[in-house]
Amino acid sequence: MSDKKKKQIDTKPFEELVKILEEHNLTEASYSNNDFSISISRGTNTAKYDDVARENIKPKEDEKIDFKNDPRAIKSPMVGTVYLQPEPGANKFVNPGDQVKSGQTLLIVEAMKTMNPIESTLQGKVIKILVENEQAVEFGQPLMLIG
Amino acid sequence: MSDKKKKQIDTKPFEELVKILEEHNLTEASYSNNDFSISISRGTNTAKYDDVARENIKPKEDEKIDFKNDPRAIKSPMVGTVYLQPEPGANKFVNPGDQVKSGQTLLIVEAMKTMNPIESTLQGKVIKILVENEQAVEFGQPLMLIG
Amino acid sequence: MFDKILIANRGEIAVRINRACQELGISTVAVHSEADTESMHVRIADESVCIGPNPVNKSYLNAHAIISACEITGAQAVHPGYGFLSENASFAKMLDDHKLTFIGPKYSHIEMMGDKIEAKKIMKKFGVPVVPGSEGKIIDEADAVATSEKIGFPVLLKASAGGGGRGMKVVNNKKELKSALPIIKQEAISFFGNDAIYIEKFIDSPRHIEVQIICDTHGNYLHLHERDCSVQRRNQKVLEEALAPNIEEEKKQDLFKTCTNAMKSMGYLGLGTLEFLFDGNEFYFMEMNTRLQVEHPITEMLTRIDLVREQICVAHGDKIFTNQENIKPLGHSIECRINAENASDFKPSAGKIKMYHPPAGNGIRLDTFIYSGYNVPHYYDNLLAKLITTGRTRNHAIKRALRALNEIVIDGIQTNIDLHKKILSSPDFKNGGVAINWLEQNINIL
Amino acid sequence: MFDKILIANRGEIAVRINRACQELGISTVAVHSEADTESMHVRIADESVCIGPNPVNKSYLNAHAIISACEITGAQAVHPGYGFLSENASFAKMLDDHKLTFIGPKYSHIEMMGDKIEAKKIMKKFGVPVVPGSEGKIIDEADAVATSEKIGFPVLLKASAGGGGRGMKVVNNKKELKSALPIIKQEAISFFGNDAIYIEKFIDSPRHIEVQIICDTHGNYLHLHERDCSVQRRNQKVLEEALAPNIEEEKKQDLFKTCTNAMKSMGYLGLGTLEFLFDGNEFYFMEMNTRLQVEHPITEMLTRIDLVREQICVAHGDKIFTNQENIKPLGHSIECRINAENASDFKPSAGKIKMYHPPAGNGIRLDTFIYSGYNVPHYYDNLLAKLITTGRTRNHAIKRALRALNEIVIDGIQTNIDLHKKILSSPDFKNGGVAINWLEQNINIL
Repeated sequence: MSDKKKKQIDTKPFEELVKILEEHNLTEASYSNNDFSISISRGTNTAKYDDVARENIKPKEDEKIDFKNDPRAIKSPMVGTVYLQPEPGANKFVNPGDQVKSGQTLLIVEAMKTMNPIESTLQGKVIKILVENEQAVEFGQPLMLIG
Repeated sequence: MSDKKKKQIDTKPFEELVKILEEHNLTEASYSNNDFSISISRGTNTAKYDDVARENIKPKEDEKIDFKNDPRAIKSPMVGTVYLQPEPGANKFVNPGDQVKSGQTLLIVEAMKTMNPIESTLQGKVIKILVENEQAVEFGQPLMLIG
Repeated sequence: MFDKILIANRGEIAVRINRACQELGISTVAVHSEADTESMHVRIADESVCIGPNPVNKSYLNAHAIISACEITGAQAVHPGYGFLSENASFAKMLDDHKLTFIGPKYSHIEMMGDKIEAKKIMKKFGVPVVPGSEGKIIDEADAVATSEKIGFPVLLKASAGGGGRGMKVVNNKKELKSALPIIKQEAISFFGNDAIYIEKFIDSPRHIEVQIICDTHGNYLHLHERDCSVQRRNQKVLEEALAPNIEEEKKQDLFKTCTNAMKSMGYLGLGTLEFLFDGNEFYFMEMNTRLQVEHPITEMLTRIDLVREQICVAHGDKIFTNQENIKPLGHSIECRINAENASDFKPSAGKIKMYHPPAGNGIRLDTFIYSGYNVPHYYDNLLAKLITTGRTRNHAIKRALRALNEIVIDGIQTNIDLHKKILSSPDFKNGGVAINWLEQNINIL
Repeated sequence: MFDKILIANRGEIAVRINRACQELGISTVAVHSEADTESMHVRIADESVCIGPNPVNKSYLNAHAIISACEITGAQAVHPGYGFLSENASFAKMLDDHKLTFIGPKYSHIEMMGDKIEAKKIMKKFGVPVVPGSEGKIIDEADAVATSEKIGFPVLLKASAGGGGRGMKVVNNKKELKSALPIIKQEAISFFGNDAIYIEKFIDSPRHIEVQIICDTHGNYLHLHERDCSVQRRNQKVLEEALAPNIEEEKKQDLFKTCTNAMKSMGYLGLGTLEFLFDGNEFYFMEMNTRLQVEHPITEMLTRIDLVREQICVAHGDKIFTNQENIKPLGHSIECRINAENASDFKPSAGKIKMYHPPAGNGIRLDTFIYSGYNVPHYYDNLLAKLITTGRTRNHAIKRALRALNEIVIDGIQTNIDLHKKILSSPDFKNGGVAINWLEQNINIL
């Protein structure tokens, strides 16, 4: 019985905290002192246009962005078309698992009929090739992971 | 009793933290020292139209609403003009400090040339008369506080 | 001009009227129920008066409270909008008694047109085409046959006391008429205790075409062309357009002339709409609305005349600024009524609008009262917004409406935006001239 | 018609162009910098391509990246909007070389009008009025006096190599001219090492009036009347209106005729704007913009012609759907450029828009790309929105603009909304016809 009492939640501080949350338009709040600690959170009430627009207008393809902030990513410095081998029928410049040096050509991006060799800025193993041969890429699009 | 005190939330640090949050346009803030710790977060910066509109369009007169939810308020059952005395020059129906009974006439609301005596629905002392003689009132507007 | 007008309405139309007043330099008084304290029409008005609790009969239909609100604010005129007290003759009379201007027609005309049978008789007298039928009750079978043949089959047999779909039958020829007549008579007696039978021309799949008129006190009785409001569900207009596609210009012009002549004969004042059924290249008068219509913006877009502004001006006794020759509708305009409703069962959807982002750009007008964070109350009409798109051609207006419907964001409550997209994308609608039963018959296959 | 167009711009104009494409059934490709990933023009396009980092020279001015984006998406044409590459002849030429259509004039015309001195010479040749002045450099005092008397005082003495306000002097009569000439000559030598002096008519407080033209490949050279863009601050247009108040109709018509004749002589294609100074009842050609103007919507509102739609159509080789006789501007339209800027120091104000609620209703158009929650980047132009209000009369359009400016909510960043209210409320503006220096001279007392 005394045990039960201990596990009973004192709802009063919650009510107070919720009041604070609402008054100040917060989504999370926590408080603790020597004797107890309490925290509450509430999913945001106002959807951001970001979310709403994504649903209502059209989703951006997320794959493109996935590795954008990955430090292992080699990103395209230009808009164009990717070629993974020097010429049709030739071997790929690199394959997953290959060890590459900084400065080594990883692939070609063709832009306005010009072939632009893309050199590795990193040293390490080719973890993943994120693009396919002849795929169109935009500026900043991750091409490979090296690490 | 000591227990009660401990579980009470001190709202002061929250208010201070919220101020910091707003001033610097933050979404999260936390603070702790030896005795207590506190943290808050706010998911979105998006102000509600309510707030924005109030600033940008025009403020509603707050006085009207102040006592709207006060259980001691006698509210106007109609739109009209208030008369605090039965006829010009006569004494007021009631004065602050008077003891009133339920059913006793407190004032008159004139609407469409008709005099409507407003009777008290409460018993007690007239705490405050919230309207002036010949003042226009809207539906639900607090007229007097009785308690 | 008036110094101050009280707007006895709520929602998008109260906002619309408030804007017209602002543009005329007239102060405004909003009235509202308790639930509408935070409503846009209250926020944008110069003054506001709470006139009662949430139920409409105690607030927006409370004539006494509204007149009291005029008295305490000093408003000189009342704009009733549509619905609520807008076609209430006794309210208009009360205002008159209180030396307040009712922004609408004379109350005698409201009363006259409020009685639908009386309205038809009067219009017929003025030469407006009505549904052909027997003058009074049918005497006997021979009379029924003669009347029907005069009108032309199919005809509708109607118990004069009937209603709710009972005591009515469509007959396609003399034989059917003869066998149906005694049955309907019997039904009329047993259900309604009255064997009086009328005969009316049966109009199967008509279109709903209406004519907008405006009249002043200076002898001007003008029409602002027509609207096609055939896209309906349960007798509720869903989408309207102007001008009406696929109707001969000459036919329309004849109708306009008849309508304005009738208005002249009546000595009508202000805005009015004559509603017609259109079938087999003929118009049949149904009723006249003696007020501003929900769908008035499409007419504004084509004629570039601000109807609410002009309505206020003529109520004040001013002359209409233009004449019939100068009213030249240009382009095509479509109004989509965006309702808060469930897409499948069409039940109203109330609640908080989390996010509202309107469409915009060339040819787009959006009349609404909602905003991000607004709580749509469940007490009132579920019309959230009217999207009005105007283009050079009908096809252009349709394309524009579709792109605007793709842009609009109303998040948090359900709406009929998808239904509008389906209607606008359907080949039937694109062809133009669907009948009033088209939407209900096709709603599941659009 | 084109299947797919790439829109080489951002902000409100990219959104505007995207809408026109949607209404024409053309797929769109948005291009954007890294900062603009969440921008509205990216969201509403059918496809998008990131073309570079945030600085404009690496993204929106990156012709190679834009052409590559055409190649990978299969876009057949590029709409450049205004600013950025819109008046870049070599970009237009590059597109041509890549068999892509530049939605604008021929690159030779862009080049021709890009050289402002050359443009004046050509226009003068075509009979367009330019600021009168000496044909070449002044030979001696006698020549200076003769030229000035021919032009009429006051005149401006200008060192041909001058700039930045140096080597320029206004003289009001022969005496002043004689004493100023040697001083200016001396200044010209000491500052610019060249004593060549020109003389030009001095235009003190002119108005900025511009003529919108549109031409197709079928021999149509039409004008869409004029705009008055005199409300400026630091040579930036702040507020524009159409038509221009207080100018004789005949004077305007003569100008239009001269302009369309010049376009015919050039064989011009697409949209173009001839900008004039207007002073003492005379027009003086300044320059021609060979692109869509920011303020094009006011012309759209009055003529009801969708300029962007028509621009795309004529670039595709289509014929303009209408003719000069049928272009009849109706009413009055005002555009307020709503900028993100500090009200006192006019510095751009970037940051998050907490709440955006646009004005709406009859006669309101708002072209924008912002939304609640959008973060205005500091890299680009500070134009947030264009509020376009149209009314029956100039006064009506002004009233409408004021009520719309009272309705609009842009919270979180600073804007020039209050400045617009002050301009629209000022007696000078209401009278109509303020000069280009009016706003700067009066900005602190409005």
